[in-house]
Amino acid sequence: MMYTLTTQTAHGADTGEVSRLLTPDGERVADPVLDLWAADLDVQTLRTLYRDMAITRRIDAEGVALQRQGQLGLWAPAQGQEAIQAASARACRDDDFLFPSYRELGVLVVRGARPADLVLGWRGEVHGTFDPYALNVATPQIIIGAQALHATGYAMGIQRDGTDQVAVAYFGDGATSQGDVNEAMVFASSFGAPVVFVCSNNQWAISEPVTVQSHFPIAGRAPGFGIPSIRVDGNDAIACAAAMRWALDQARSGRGPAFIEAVTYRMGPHTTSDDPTRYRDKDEVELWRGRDPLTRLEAHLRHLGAFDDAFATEVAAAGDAFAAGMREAALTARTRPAIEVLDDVYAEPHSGIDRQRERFAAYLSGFDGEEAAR
Amino acid sequence: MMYTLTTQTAHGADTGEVSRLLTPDGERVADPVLDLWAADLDVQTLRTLYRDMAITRRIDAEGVALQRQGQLGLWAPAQGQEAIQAASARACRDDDFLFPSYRELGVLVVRGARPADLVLGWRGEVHGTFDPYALNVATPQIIIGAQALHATGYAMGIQRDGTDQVAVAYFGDGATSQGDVNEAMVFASSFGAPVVFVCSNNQWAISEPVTVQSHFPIAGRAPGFGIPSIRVDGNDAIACAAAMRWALDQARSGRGPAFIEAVTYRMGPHTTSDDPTRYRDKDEVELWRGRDPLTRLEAHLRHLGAFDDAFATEVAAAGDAFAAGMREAALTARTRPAIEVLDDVYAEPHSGIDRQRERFAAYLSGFDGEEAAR
Amino acid sequence: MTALTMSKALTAGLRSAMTRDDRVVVMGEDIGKLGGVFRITDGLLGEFGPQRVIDTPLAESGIVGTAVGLAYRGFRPVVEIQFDGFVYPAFDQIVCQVAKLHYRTRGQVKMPITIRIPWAGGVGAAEHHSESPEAYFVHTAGLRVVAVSNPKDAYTVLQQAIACDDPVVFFEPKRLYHHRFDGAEGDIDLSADISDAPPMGLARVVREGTDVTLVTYGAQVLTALDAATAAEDDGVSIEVIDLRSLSPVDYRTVAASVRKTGRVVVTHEAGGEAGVGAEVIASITEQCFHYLEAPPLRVTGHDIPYPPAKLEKHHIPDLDRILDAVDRVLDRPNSLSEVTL
Amino acid sequence: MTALTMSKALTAGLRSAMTRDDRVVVMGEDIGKLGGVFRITDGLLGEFGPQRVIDTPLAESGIVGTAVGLAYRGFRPVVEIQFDGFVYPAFDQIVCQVAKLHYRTRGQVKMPITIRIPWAGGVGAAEHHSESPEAYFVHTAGLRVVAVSNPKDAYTVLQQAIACDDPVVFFEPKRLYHHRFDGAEGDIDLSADISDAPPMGLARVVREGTDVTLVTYGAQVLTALDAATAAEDDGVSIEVIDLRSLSPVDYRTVAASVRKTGRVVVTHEAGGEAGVGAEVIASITEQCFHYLEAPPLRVTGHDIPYPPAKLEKHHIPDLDRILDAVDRVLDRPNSLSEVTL
Ligand SMILES: Cc1ncc(C[n+]2csc(CCOP(=O)(O)OP(=O)(O)O)c2C)c(N)n1
Ligand SMILES: Cc1ncc(C[n+]2csc(CCOP(=O)(O)OP(=O)(O)O)c2C)c(N)n1
Ligand SMILES: [Mg+2]
Ligand SMILES: [Mg+2]
Repeated sequence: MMYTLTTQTAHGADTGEVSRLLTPDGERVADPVLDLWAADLDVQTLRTLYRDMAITRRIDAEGVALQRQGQLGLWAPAQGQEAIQAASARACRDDDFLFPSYRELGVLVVRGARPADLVLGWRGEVHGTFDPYALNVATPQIIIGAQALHATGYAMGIQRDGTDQVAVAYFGDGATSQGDVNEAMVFASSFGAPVVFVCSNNQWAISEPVTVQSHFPIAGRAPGFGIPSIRVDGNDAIACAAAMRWALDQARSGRGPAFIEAVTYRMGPHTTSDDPTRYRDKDEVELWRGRDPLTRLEAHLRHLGAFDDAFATEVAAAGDAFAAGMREAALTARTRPAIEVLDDVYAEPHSGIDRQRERFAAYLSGFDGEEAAR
Repeated sequence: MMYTLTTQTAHGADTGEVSRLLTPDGERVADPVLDLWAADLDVQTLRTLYRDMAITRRIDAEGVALQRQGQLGLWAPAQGQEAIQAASARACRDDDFLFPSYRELGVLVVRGARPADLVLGWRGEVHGTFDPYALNVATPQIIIGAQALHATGYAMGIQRDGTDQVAVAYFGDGATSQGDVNEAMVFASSFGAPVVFVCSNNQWAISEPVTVQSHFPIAGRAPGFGIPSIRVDGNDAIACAAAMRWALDQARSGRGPAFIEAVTYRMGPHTTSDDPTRYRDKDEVELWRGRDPLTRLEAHLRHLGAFDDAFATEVAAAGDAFAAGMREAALTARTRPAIEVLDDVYAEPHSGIDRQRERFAAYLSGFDGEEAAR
Repeated sequence: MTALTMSKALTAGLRSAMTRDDRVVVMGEDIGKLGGVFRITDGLLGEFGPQRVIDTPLAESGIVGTAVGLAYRGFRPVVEIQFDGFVYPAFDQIVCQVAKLHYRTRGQVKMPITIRIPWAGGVGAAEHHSESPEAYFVHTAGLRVVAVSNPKDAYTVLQQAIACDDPVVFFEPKRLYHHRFDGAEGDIDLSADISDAPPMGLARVVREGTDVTLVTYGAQVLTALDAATAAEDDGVSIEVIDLRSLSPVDYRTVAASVRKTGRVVVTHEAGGEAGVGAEVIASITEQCFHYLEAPPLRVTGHDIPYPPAKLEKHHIPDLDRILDAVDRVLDRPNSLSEVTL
Repeated sequence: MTALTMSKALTAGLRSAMTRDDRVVVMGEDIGKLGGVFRITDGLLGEFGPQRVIDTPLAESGIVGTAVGLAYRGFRPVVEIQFDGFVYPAFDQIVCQVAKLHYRTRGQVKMPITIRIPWAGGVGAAEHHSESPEAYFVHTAGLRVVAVSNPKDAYTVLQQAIACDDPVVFFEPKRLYHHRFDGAEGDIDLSADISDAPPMGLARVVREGTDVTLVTYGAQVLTALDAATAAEDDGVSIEVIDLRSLSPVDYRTVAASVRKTGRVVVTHEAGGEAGVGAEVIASITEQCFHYLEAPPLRVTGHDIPYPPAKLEKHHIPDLDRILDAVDRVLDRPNSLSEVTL
């Protein structure tokens, strides 16, 4: 049997074929598959989504500002990707367990992360901030693609516990080249594990356009592993929500994993250390600015008569409050005492660490209090 | 855009949909794609193929026998897989570079390996036997899947040299679960590298049926990476030859990588250390015995009037001669002197190895000649 | 008391751990119907079913990575790596995730994963089937590393490793799987409570002696004992220590012995360069410097890729090479007497 | 002579190597248009084109694995691993293939691959961006491992590594990329023939001294020099050795110094357990035992996962921690004077 290539080359600013429910102007259009899953998304849900996205954007700007002011070591901007982040997370049940990458700010916001959770890590005070079991969100992953396996393993655990939860793995377009992401699809498919893979294809992996990873749509890869997938307009919050509801239903009902490629764009630099002018055109960025997920959803809500100044003000205030909390958390952060570098290496007593602690404590005690707490 | 699953579950003894040119009885049947590539396979070519396969089978039996007699440490039988091994290798040009796994005995035979090359490694005298640059075959790979990347990198080198050679990666069904094989497809597709992936799906990875790796045909995975593929009856030598010619043409003409899944069966144990009765039914093995690649090609040649006793005798004699060479090589093998364990660690002088060599030589000199050469 | 080989003792240890705690799952390649290529999981699929005995796809990073996810969910995965040489594809997941998650989450996420590795050479195996990668894991903070040398320890320490809330890399010397141990080391009380056993981190003085401390672990323990027996005939009294825990090393036990003997030889099969022997000698030299009467020596595998099977006997330190080093620490005539170092 | 930072010296070294030998290709993530996240390959894409400066997909095993294939084909790939913490997915290809292929093929296949790794901490980076994995590679036979500490060495040794027919893991201390080196170490003769330079394997006595030998490498060389300067005020003369080659170690140079001083401190940023320091101390103790007047000591990073940026200064050994150890080898009052070891 011959398998040929039916899909087309994806390149540059072209999104290729995507499923969509909102035009860039916020007009509702039909999609045979997604409509089924968008049918019962009511206005209140859409307003909540907008709110999540707007707060995410506000927080993101605050993160960049705090970094520029030297309060944070680094920040990975989410601007442009709010729709898929917020919509996918909102579509989940509270007891679904999410495995984000470093960029899924919107996921953390939806899941109730506190302001300090968003700054103390990037500030370099701690590695992980929130308690994963409090938010049902794993500590965000920096090793590209590793979390796809964690989500799959978690989903295998769900199968063993016999519950109807779902695990969700978030990663980028670049991550799809990693062995781990592919192995995750193998394991998920082999075991029929209830995991949803959400790939935010923001067109770039640092300086590399997505075409370095693949000349073909990423969503086209999953079916080969036995995983149905959908390629959705990642800047269309309603389409993202619908796609995620489809995927969660697939996983939750015991039909195995599902895959979403959300076609979106990283409006900012890769991180605050990056200078995207070295590798991409302004025009491309401007073109995508016209596809902004927030203005699109706002326009749609206005069509529905569900967006007014009062709402805008309330949302802005909520974003400002959260941002103020972040600033406060950064400014009041206290670095932990030196000896605590040795904490939590092991869960149980360990003679090696004990010996090092004893010696390091003796060493530190040679300095006066101030020095020791440097 | 929605991607759904069009292909079916592969399971057990069912080969699923495969492209085929010979029925199990050796009758020539039509296939729209493969016929194009089989058109100019003349009788002489088919006889050569039969010869390669028969010699491979004879050698394989000798390997098993030598192992049972304690002459070899291990042997990985190829029985049942001769068609894809011999046909794919014969379809290559001499200057194509092949990266086999441990099981591709037939590939080595076609490439002109000498009897000693097939025994000294399994005997534990050396790791690699033949000179890769003499046969244009890499040293066979034991780390599952690793060679898929080597072939891809070699193909990237071909691109840089501007020649029209092709690199070929051989691996099994189990290997398709490894990150490396998937990364190889990513790299090959990204760079359009002239590499052909030949997956011998022999239904088993030691004790695990292929369904542990995938519930779907393996060939269906490649197109998602942008690599056209074909699922061929791996016990049909003519179909294998045709499929390989299609794949080589694709790669050689600059259209990038191609993928072949050859559906075949491992008739023997995984290796001589394995006991397949622990995990699979005799019935399954018997069913596949009816699909034997040699009897099939023999029947076809007989239909063509191209198989007679003289040919059979000549082929058997060639196989026996090669097998005798193997036995001779095993029986006359001389283990290298102890000090040579330190040879070839580095290509250039190395003070660490030099020091160890000096000390070990001094140590060995404390024994009389016999002892030192133990 | 039941007389068991190490192979059977490991099976028994797994069975006990799985019976005691239903969050224990075992996973790996060919561990189901086949019972693993070494049959260590033999019978477990039948007893505990496919939900707890998981034949996985052929991908080590996938195995360890999904084990991390299972641990996130509160399971205690016991991972079998089929052979020592196949652990490397999982190295990233082990070093960056398994070892670090407890630290990264400030103790909020536990990683009680046991990674079982059939280990090292001496069995005439093919390439990549005789590796001694333990130093990589010893150098990795956040992991505990143990190596067993007899059925009794295998049974007990495996259960301790599984019960431990930290990740443990558990090395099983292949060449002892079917070795016959007479006496206490091969005699196991399957009804005994493992909480009565000495803690996992302790070394064991296998044989007392007064002249030289010989430190080792794994299958080399038997070679060390043979060396001690041979040396006795020669009037030299060797104290043999089985480290058992390679990280952390029980320096209390080792140092006590060195303070007594003043002379140390460390032997292992892995190459010496930045190996476990280097660690032991560096630490012991620091802790016992003024007791040392000779430089502590290593007798290790050469710093080479593992050689072909027919040459492995020249790689794995044998009795003669150990005794040669013993002669050196005792300043008796030896192979290097004439060599300038 | 041109004054260059280490970052620019590395670029110049790559450029020279690529100009001299057209089989040299550089490959990695973001090394093309961007010039790498540290800009080490800046400009090379424009000069040498995409056939020789290859932006790869995001997969480290893929990068090293395809480099193996390129080497099979007779190329000399120079691989950039974006950060130290991302080398682990490539570990299998490095350990089982890159390191072993020459041995496995009895010298028929050469692996002249250089693996460049921006390395170690002290730059306030995020998780996984400050690792010191050198001991893993030092313990791996078949690899050579070097670490540079100044622009001049960076320029020369990088070219030597690329020209070497063996695989070389090449460590570049991130925190020195933009450090200003005055004097000879920052002044490079771009027209000089590198065949006149001392061979790649040699250590360097960076500062002579008579009381204590301080062995180190990478960015710690500067800290060691600061310690030596501070100690001088205190009347202690420290000899500082930059190993440069971590495998093999140039024991001739180190031993000569230790025979002179009788006291050794080794410092590095990686954790101590089975690290390079352990190796150096074990070997030196063997080779110079009777010259030693005090136990050789290690001053290393703690055996912990790399801590959050704000705490890293408590992890990387600083001048004070080094001097404390110097006091200990000199048996002067020190932090551990009251602690029972
Ligand atoms: C294993 C590994 N290799 C390299 C990196 C360095 N790195 C960090 S982010 C990144 C690009 C990721 O691209 P993508 O997956 O598309 O996610 P995005 O940043 O666009 O959200 C790279 C190469 C890493 N973090 N981990
Ligand atoms: C990385 C790695 N993991 C595990 C193994 C052990 N092993 C050797 S062969 C094999 C099964 C391979 O199955 P497949 O790829 O289908 O090839 P086949 O043996 O059937 O030809 C396994 C698990 C290995 N050699 N390398
Ligand atoms: Mg991206
Ligand atoms: Mg197979």
